[in-house]
Amino acid sequence: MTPSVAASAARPVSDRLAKRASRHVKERIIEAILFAAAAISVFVTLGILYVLLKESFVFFSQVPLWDFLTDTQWTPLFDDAHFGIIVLLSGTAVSSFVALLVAVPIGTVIAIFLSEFASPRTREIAKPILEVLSGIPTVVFGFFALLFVTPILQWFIPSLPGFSLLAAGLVMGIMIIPIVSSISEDAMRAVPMALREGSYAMGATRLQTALKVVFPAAISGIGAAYILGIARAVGETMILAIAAGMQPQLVWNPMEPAATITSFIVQVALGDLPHGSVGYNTIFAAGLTLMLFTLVFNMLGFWLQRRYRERY
Amino acid sequence: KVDGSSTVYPVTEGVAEEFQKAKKGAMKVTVGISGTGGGFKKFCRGETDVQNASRPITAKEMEDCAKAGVKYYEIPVAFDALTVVVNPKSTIKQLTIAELKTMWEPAAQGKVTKWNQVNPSFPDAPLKLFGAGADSGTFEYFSEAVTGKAKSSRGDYTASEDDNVLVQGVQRDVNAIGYFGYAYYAENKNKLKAVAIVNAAGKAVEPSEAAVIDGSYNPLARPILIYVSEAGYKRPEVKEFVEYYLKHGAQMAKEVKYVPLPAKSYELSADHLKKGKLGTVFGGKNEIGIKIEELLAREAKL
Amino acid sequence: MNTHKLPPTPAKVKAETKNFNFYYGDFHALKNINLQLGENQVTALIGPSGCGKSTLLRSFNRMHDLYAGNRYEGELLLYPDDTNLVDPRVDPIEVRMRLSMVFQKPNPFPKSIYENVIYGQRVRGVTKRSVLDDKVEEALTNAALWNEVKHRLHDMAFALSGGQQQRLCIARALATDPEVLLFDEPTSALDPIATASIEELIHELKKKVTILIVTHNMQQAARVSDYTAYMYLGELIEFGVTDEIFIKPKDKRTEDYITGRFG
Amino acid sequence: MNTHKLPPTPAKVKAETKNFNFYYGDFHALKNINLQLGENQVTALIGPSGCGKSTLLRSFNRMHDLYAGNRYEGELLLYPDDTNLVDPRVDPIEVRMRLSMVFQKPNPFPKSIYENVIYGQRVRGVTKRSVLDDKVEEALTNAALWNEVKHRLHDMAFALSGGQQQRLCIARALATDPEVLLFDEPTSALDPIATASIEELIHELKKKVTILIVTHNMQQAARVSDYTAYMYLGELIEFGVTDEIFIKPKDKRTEDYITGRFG
Amino acid sequence: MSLPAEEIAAIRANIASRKIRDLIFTGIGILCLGIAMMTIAALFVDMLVTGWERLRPEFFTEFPSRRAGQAGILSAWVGSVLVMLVTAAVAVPLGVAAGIWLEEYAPKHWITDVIEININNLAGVPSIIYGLLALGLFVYTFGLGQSVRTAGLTLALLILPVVIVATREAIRSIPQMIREAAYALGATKWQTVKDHILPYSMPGILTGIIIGLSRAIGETAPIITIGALTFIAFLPPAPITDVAPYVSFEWLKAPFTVMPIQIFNWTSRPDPNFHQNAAAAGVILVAMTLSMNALAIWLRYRLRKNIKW
Ligand SMILES: Nc1ncnc2c1ncn2[C@@H]1O[C@H](COP(=O)(O)OP(=O)(O)OP(=O)(O)O)[C@@H](O)[C@H]1O
Ligand SMILES: Nc1ncnc2c1ncn2[C@@H]1O[C@H](COP(=O)(O)OP(=O)(O)OP(=O)(O)O)[C@@H](O)[C@H]1O
Ligand SMILES: [Mg+2]
Ligand SMILES: [Mg+2]
Repeated sequence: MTPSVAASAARPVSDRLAKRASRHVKERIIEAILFAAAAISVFVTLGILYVLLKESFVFFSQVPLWDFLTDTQWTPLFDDAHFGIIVLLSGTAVSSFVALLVAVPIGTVIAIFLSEFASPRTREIAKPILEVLSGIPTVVFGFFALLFVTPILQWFIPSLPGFSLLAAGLVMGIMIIPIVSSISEDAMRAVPMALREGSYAMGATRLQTALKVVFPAAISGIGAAYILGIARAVGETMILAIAAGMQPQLVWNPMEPAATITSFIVQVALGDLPHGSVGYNTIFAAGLTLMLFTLVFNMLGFWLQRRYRERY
Repeated sequence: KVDGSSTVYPVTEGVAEEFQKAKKGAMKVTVGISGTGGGFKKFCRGETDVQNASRPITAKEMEDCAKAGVKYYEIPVAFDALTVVVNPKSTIKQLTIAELKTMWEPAAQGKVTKWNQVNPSFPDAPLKLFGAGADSGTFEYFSEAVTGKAKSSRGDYTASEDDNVLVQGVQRDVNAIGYFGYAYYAENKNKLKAVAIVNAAGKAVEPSEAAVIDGSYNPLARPILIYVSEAGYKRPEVKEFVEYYLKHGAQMAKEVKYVPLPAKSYELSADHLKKGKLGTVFGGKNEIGIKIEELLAREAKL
Repeated sequence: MNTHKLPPTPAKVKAETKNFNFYYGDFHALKNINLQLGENQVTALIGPSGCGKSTLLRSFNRMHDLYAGNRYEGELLLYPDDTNLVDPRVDPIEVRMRLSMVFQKPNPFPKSIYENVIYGQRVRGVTKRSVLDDKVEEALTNAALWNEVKHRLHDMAFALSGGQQQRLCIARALATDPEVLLFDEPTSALDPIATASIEELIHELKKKVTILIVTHNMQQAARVSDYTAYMYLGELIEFGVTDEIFIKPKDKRTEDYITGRFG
Repeated sequence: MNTHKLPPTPAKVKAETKNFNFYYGDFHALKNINLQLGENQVTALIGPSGCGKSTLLRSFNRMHDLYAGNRYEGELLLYPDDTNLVDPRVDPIEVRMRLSMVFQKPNPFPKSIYENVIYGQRVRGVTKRSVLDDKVEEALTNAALWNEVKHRLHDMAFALSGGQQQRLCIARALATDPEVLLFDEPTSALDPIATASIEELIHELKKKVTILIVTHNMQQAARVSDYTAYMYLGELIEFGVTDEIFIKPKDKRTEDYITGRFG
Repeated sequence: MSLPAEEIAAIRANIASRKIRDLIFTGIGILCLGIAMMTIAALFVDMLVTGWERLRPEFFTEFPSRRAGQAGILSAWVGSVLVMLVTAAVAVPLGVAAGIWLEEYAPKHWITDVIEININNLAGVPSIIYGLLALGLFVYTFGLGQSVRTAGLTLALLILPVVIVATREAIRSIPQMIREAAYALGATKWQTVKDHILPYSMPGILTGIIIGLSRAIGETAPIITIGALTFIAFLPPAPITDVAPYVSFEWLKAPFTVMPIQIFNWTSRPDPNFHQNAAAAGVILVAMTLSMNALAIWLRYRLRKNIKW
């Protein structure tokens, strides 16, 4: 069992591997560079937080946090200033809700249709065209909402005011469709064929296979798509600034005009307000609130994905 | 480098365009729209040479400029008439400042929701308000002029940074009333109706160039200005630009539907520049209902 | 070409291919197959990799319809009603409701055990709880899985071991009361113990249904089947009673394969 | 436990595992394996699915290092220099340069045939064209593929048939001058003709290198190997000269497996 | 187990009733797709009709002007192109490198989790907040000025998450066996990445880049915040000069404007003729986005042809 070491015809190992040390260093350096690239995203977040916190700090030294959270009026720029963020949050919530009400069902149906029903050709053509939707400047969408969608809606609902969360939300929803549909479709197509074959072999129709097998199997990816859609809706700015009316009031009815966090920020950031005033600093406090909300959403999404990681 | 208010932008743009053409592109002018506030921030850091302002510099901004050692010339370039408009189908013809106050004061919020609450002779119809965004100089000026206190306004109206959006709003709703710069009314005369405003002298005056010049459109007319930094003015190209501005500003203002100042005013400003008279005549506050003559008088005193 | 009649043994014919050909696009994967399946018998399909075993099996429940470019030719008849399974006028869903399939790798749905078994019924629109409950118990009992899972019917199917998952897939297939069961190498992903239990199960099942099974494993074919068909390069080379095929194959190629000269 | 010495036949020992254990996280996949590979011999690893054949084979070139949570224990020695291949201080890249692997499914890179073969050299930093050209010809010739592809070396590798792709992968492995070649079911995705050509190739190759091959196919093991090891549930049950193992296995489990009583 | 005729009839009826739902769903699917497509079409046609008169060659070669009829988008489209160049040059290497690290290198521990959550989070941060960040960081802290490079950097940060996510997805779709094959030949991690992972994931990465850029090219708010100009009647210095070394990066520091700002500005002008200009510029912007998408499809198709697993 002892090997005859002496009779070694083998080549010396060491010189085949002469470059080993330098190779090792090179690998390390590259890894460090790649890591740095990934870490940059963290610095961006830190940078954003720093900017927001710094100014919010000034803001909260003048406005009690309690008022910020509980006041039901938002008039920071008025003489009689109130700082109830809940007002803007309600606008953001309602408009995002309307947007999701449009984007989630339509986006999901499109995803199912493209993944399970349409021919590969249709899919290859339809997907990129849809993606154009998310590339159209939001200013254009804003005017589309105001000048095109609102009149149509008013035709159905005569009492609808000229500016409303409904019109803005609808258009926002349409803009978000490709985010939902594209990512969900990818997720559904990643479901192994074996599962589909299993379902068809049981005599299921396409729709049954799609809804009962493919959709649940892809739920984690689809959930991620929804989360991204929500994040985009919550963060959308120009459409709301143009079509939603910028009227800071506590609303739960989408048929009314209202202001949202983002539309408020853009309004103030571009306005005539002197920098350094409390009014100006409100945008940082509002921005911070928004950041925290998106953060919560994303953590939730992350956790959900972990939990229901595709296990097929 | 010019930056600042989008209200002043059209005038400055016109001047910049002609100036550049006159110089055959040898000099480069850029104009931005950061808003009066954003513009002043840059201006007081010495980043821009000329600042477009739809309101006079504030005390805070004066302080910032002083800290950074930025001194400036103040040059009024035109007057803007804030125009109150209603839907063409509306029966409203004229309004008093008191009526406007009833509509717009903070106490009206949620309470004054019908036209006949403003004046019993007005129709029993819902009142739909449209106005400038609370961050704008227009809003500040209007609220002060109407309620006597800057930024004192009700909050339940449709606001927009973009006056075209307001035009759309008023145009679509019979019961709407709104206010914005004269230019937007002038371009949309077929879609909107201007309301005559009863001035201090008790006369109802419709907004027009003549009315602004003779001071009868009052108190909703306001000056728009540019600020030129002293350091910038020392550079020949800025100097030439400002001189060009003074020479052609009136014509440009007219083209974009603002009310140009009398020639005397521009001469006066040129004089200030020559003599190096820095500073502002407004003392860090917005002032309401200032008339052209008054402004000139003050300018002369500086 | 060569027709392979069912050897004159007890069985009635349950299904039959007549000059059956299949094409993957341009590729002629099955060449003129003539084969009969005896009712309540187990027929094994053997042959080297790539010879077309899976292709033939999957033709029986029209799996190839799911992919573009595939073409059937000839007849694939199901008795007693003489339905030609591959006739384009016959709805593939109808075919799949009558013939069930179990795949090589267990492929349970990402649902509970209960929902997996009941899937075929759900798909048919059955909603009555009591019917479904009975069906689940019956199918799982027939698949020899009931005792192991009866207390955790609502756990996810993934929690089961590989062998249990495969039995679950069999239960799922049984729960639709198929006339024919198709198995494509059902044990190749399983360990020996799980394999033994599935083979035993097949023995039980043939009392109720007709079975066609593809296997790579000659020993398995010998153990479980009544009839064996040997395929090679898309052709059916030899077909007969299992014992005869394994003891004295008529074709040289069959013999080579069975004795392990290649494959 | 039971040590399996190399039976007293001609061979020198090229590699050896000593009390080798392997863990996938908590799962103890290989239990105390003691096995010797004779130089220029073919050793076959057989056993039912999931017994750990692939796991052992992949340990030889530290493939498990690619995934977190895996753990080696014991020694895996390569002679003549007594390197312990699984020693954490030994660079896995060094190990992989000395032992090459061919996978179950042909996995050429989506590059040209030429680039596929030469990849091992490129990785080592060889750039001289003439050296590379020579290497390509040599490796393809040894893999019995040169004549078929010499005129289209710059075509994409996918243009080749399955069997050709697998031979390309073998050529790719050979082009690095490995001391040991590891095959994990190299023919299970191939048709009989391609399989036969690869088996023949293995016969040729063993003149130059030591070979360890995992196979599911007992006939193949019998045909190509000099020694055979039978594994079951992570343990090495029996090891010996192939002919002896197949004719009179000492262990009951080996016998059951070989005679097809299960598996 | 014979099947009486009526039983078969029952099966058929059952199938028919289920197939109707298939049909209905197909209808709904086409309808939904239609809604989305119609929106694009309506938008585009509406702008085209409004802006048609202004879509003349001069429109591309004129600088902005106070006279709507003479105004053009020369400085805007050149600015957009230059800003996109910077954005791509920054976001692509950074995003791809980050994606590679996350997929191929990242150890499974909390730092990785933090980075992952963080990237998802950045994807949802409103663009205007990036503008605020850029103003504080690039303009004031780094003193980069209100220049092409500042805008490029800002938009690069904005689309970084998109590029990262696309890269990760593309890398994930490469079968493990390709990696194993490379490692088995003695490749190091970086060699595997450089020779295999990167080239094979290129189609997917490209898609992500294009989607990111089409988003960036339409962004308004952050660019205004950092101070893009609206009137600028000259072009940045040309990148190629006639004196050695023949390339110049002065353009990076130049002031600029971009298409969405021009549109934004025009839409807010009182003179309705400017609205025509805005529509015309909108058509061009959408056309730019469309052609980028077309390019992506084509490239994806070209590259995928050579990659099969
Ligand atoms: N989707 C397909 N498109 C084209 N050819 C295919 C396709 N599927 C299989 N083939 C080819 O058809 C032939 C028969 O394949 P099939 O899968 O039926 O073989 P098999 O006998 O089941 O083999 P195995 O034992 O490996 O499962 C093979 O040559 C295969 O390459
Ligand atoms: N990545 C992994 N993590 C955890 N367990 C694993 C992993 N890979 C394999 N195993 C388990 O290790 C055992 C041995 O697997 P291995 O792949 O070595 O078997 P094998 O003998 O090659 O089987 P086959 O013939 O099916 O290829 C099996 O029980 C398997 O489930
Ligand atoms: Mg098969
Ligand atoms: Mg294996």
